Amino acid sequence: MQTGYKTTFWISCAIVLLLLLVPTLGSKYLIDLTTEILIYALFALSLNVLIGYSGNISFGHAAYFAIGGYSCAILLTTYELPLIISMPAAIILSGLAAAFVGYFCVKLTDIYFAMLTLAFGMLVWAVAFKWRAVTGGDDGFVGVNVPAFIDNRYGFFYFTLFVVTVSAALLWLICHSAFGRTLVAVRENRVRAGFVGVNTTRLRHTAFVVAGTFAGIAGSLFAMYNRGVYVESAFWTESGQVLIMALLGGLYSFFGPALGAAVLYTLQVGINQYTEYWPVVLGIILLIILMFLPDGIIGLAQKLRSQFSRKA
Amino acid sequence: METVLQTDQATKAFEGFVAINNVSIDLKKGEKHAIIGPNGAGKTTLFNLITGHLSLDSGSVSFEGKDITGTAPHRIVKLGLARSFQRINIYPRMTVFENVQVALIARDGRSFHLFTLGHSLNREESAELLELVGLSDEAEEMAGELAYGKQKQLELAISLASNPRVLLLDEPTAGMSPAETVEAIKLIEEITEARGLALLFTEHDMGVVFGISDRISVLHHGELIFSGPPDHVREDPEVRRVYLGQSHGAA
Amino acid sequence: MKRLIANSETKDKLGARTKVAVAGAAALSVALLSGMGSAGAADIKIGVLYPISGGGAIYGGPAMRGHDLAVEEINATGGVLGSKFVTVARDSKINPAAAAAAAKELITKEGVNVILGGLASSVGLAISEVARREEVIYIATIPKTIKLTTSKLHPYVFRTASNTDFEGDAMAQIVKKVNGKKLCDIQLDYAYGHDLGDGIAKALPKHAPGANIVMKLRPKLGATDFNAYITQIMGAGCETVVSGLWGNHFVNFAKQAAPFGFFKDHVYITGGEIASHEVASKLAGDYPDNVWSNTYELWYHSPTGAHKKFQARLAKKAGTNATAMWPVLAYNGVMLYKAAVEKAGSTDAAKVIKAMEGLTIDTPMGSLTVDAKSHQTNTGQFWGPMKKQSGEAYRRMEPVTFVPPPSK
Amino acid sequence: MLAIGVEAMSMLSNPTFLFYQFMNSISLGMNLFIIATGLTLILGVLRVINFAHGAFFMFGAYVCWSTVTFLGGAVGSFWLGVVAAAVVLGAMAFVIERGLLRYLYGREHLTQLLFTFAIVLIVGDVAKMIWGTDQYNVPYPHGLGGAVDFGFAKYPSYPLLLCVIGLVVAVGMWLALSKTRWGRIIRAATQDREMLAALGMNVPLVYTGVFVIGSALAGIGGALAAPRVAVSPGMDATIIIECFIIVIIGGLGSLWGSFLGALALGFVTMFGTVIFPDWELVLAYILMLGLLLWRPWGLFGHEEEEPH
Repeated sequence: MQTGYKTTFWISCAIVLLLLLVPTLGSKYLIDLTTEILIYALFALSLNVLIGYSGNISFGHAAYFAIGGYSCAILLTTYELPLIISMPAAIILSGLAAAFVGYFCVKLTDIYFAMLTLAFGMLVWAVAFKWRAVTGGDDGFVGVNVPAFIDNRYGFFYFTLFVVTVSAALLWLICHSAFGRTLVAVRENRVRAGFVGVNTTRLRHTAFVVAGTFAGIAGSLFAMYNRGVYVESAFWTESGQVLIMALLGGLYSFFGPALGAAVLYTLQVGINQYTEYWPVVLGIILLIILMFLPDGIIGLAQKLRSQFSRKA
Repeated sequence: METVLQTDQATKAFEGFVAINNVSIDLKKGEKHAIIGPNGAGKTTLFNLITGHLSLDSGSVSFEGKDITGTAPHRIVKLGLARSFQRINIYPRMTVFENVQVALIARDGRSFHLFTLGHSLNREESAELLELVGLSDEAEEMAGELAYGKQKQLELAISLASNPRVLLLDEPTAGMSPAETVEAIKLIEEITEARGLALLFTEHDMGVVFGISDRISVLHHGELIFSGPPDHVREDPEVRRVYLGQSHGAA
Repeated sequence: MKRLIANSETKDKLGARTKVAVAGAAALSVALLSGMGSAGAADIKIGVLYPISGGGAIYGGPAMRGHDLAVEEINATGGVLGSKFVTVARDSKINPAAAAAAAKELITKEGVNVILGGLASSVGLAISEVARREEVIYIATIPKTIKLTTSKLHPYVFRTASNTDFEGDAMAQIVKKVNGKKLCDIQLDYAYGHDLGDGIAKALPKHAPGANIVMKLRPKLGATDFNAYITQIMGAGCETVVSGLWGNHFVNFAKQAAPFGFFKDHVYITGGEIASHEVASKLAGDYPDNVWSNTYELWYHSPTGAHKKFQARLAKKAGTNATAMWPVLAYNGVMLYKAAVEKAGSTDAAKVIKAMEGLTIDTPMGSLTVDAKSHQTNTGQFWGPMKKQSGEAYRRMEPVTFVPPPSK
Repeated sequence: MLAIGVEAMSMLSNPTFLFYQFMNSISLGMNLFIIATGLTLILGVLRVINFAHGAFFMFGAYVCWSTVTFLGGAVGSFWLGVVAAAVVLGAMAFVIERGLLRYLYGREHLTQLLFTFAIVLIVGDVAKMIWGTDQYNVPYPHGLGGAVDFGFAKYPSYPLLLCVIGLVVAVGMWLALSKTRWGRIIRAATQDREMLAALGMNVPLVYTGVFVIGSALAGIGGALAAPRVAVSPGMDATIIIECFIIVIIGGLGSLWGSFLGALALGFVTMFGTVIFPDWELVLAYILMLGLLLWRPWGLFGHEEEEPH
């Protein structure tokens, strides 16, 4: 193993250990906040496979989050299936949906790709909105049955931590695999990658499916956490939100988006408590990042570190 | 000699403008074949047609006797035909080492291995290729930060990674200083000799063209007006008229 | 944990518009985590959720005013059981997901004793679900979906608002009054609209057996262009329209329908408090003819002396005599909780629930009794036609008729 | 609901109803076109997906209301309001483009996209700071609150006027784009941006101009919509998506493409509401997707050259 990988491994272990201790701090709110951040972190990490690693701007990523959420909620509640079936089925469904949509989207690039993903995302939103009998329409699907072992704050926290850790580890492996490395090459220069023998369309399609599947995992967790799914989860602004998270943390690093999710989510909840003008604060923060921190928080940290070491 | 690459009456038009018209050329095993012509003659288009980057309107392309018309670029590469580009075409935000490594991963068909760590794959061979093109010292640098000439060398290494039998080089010395050009040509000659590669290339530097080619073809307005040994090309009246007449003191 | 930023409660007050401060992210998150348990031990924390941004802010703003008025009055007279009421407000938007998240945060972080508010019915259902899980009392002051007190009823939810069955019943009575026969039903495509549609359909056989709904239309919540619906109603040949398009939806519908001569040919009976002064004054001269609607309160009509006093205090706070309808709803919610806590002698949820069941309080609108089983109060509304007033820019209800909830 | 669908179907054989629906479709389409044409112009030239276009639309409506109110609703005050909306939004766009957006052109699409997303958040709240959360009513302009009698049916005059304005904007834009030097430059820019610089054009000026004109059109669209809808926060919630649908259908930067796209969306929305009341919302997206699968670059769009 490379030394860099070793460091990552030990730091990750330390973070997971620290997270394991969160419930002992005695604050219900902190447990909830951490659970939410973990879910959004996974959502942002999944998007980064598409954006950071393969350079495709998806503006419809919330669709797979929502499909995972709705499927899991409906299978658990309407069909009363056990979690061990519902959740994997929901994840597979999100993956299949991504496979279907991705098939069309990866034929296009850049702005056209972004717009097509947006269109498909909004189609999912419109279906969820109108299919009232199944999804609850505009009122949302409220009252999800969850098994007893996660039907309490602590159980759900550990369950989420487990699922997110395993998922993040898998995503890390995928991003650092032969596939992940090739994906970066495709991001950097799609044409050149084609001329070294990479089927770039199929590669991007695979990335699309991976991203959609893991978004589905995050979505099903979110549905169970909230005991409900709402159409807003599929709306384009939700896709925009997770994009901002990824960008805030830093697209070109694996853990950047997770950090971005934590920071943005905390900020949003925080600002919301202090001012009704939270959108403008969020907007200004976003502007600052865009104008001055193109590589996000991680990028800034790296820059500072390299400057520091140069001086030293 | 055995023909490895051949176009047969290749034609391509863009919105009415005929860029390549009925061009039939071939490349023999081990041959160094230069394609020259004024700007806009269709050289790059021809390369794009051969490598599957653009689709033909009519005509065909065959490689080692196999019809590869309409085959996707990534498949053509796997058959043993690699190319470089006129404008720098590397992966700027990857290290020099990774640039080559990715090409080797693709060659070995491992691009879709989702759960194999990429880091440890093809390390030795990557190092060898970098050694070959003289970039060993820069292996861990970001490719985008290399000097121009070195980026060209890197591109050559990437092209070679797929173990091609035929190499298409589009303006390999474009933008280089005379000194760099000499270096680059020496490198290309050494490698093609050592690996027994057939070389099809375009080049604006007539010194290079006449220095290394076994054969020269001249494109003009998308049409092939001459194909033959270097010493004949200067005597061809058509070529003199459209091309060499405007050129200055070749060779 | 140390607190780095001043007591969050003082800043949370909506009335005082917090300046937009781009606080450092770190400071904010520390403050966020340290806000826990920052209220005085003796205070009773009231979590409030109204929309204060986006399309719902038109209603959320006035509602907050009524809420603040109630809390001020209670605290001015020494609070409850020796404790002061402290308000912790959040933005519910017209977004059930956001409201649910905010409700959860109010409970787990702020540790509120009760949650009041909600506007859209979908939001009410979402808050109610959180209240059920977290075992905190929720008093729905505005959402009217019947499900809140029927199929989705649980021990922790109460409602001081009217509901879609009451509203539907009152509308059926008006259908009878105007002798409506051929009805078109246009409702918004979410909980409130669907339930009001059902409420009307249920009540018609009772009050107006000769009336028939020939067409049902369901535009989406937030729709702005109603032309396709207007022409369909015209094409269907209804002479009476029953509806629950509220707020902007009604404004847009009315403005687009009027040039067709729509309101000359149709009697328009609608729930959604279109008779409230805020809608009447905003539409002013563009308010159409032949509209029958409802409101909880009218500043120009005082059924009780208590209302006169309440309205005067509200007018002072709002800076205008012509006050909005929403404040009284929020006000009554606070007052109900206060009475229940006093009766229970504790803020313990189980005890307060017990106290609230069957409790009767006096409000500016008369006495209000909580049904012990359904947790619904017997909230009635004013119903009547909206008439032009000489010398006034806006319409008023004339005559004003109080319609009590239907007897069982 | 099935029986009700049948009811609607039988209405479609009623010529008056059909006429209404036809006019509804066109007037909705034209109102959307006026807004979307600004978006497509920006997208075509700057290659920036301007999410803030919807917020600009809302801002335009507010400016119109303020103007009308300031002038006490005098005759002609509405039209001054439309002009004011164009001017204010143009000025805002100028500041945003010169002050901020300009520095992001060299960066990835994602950056620009998120930039406009940030502008959405800021502009929305600035509107709230200025106008609060009240809803406002802009009366129909004088003489346009009634209906035009076609003999067999009456149709409201204001939406009819919107149809005419839409057509005027379309033809005016077309003339400006094809007959003037500036127009030709902009048109060239939608097809090949590198050519602009090669021709020695002042590219930054072209970009600023296009952003200002496009945003002014959003403001005009908002002002023109104001008499038909309540001017209030949230009125911009869905307009941006409708504009995207139109632009995608028509092809980036194509004037007539967005004209046709707007009409198509108008018809699908109006007739979809009647024929498939349960799925009307889905139809618009299906229309767009169907078209994208058939022609990924829209009706009048141009295939992008490989980016190398």
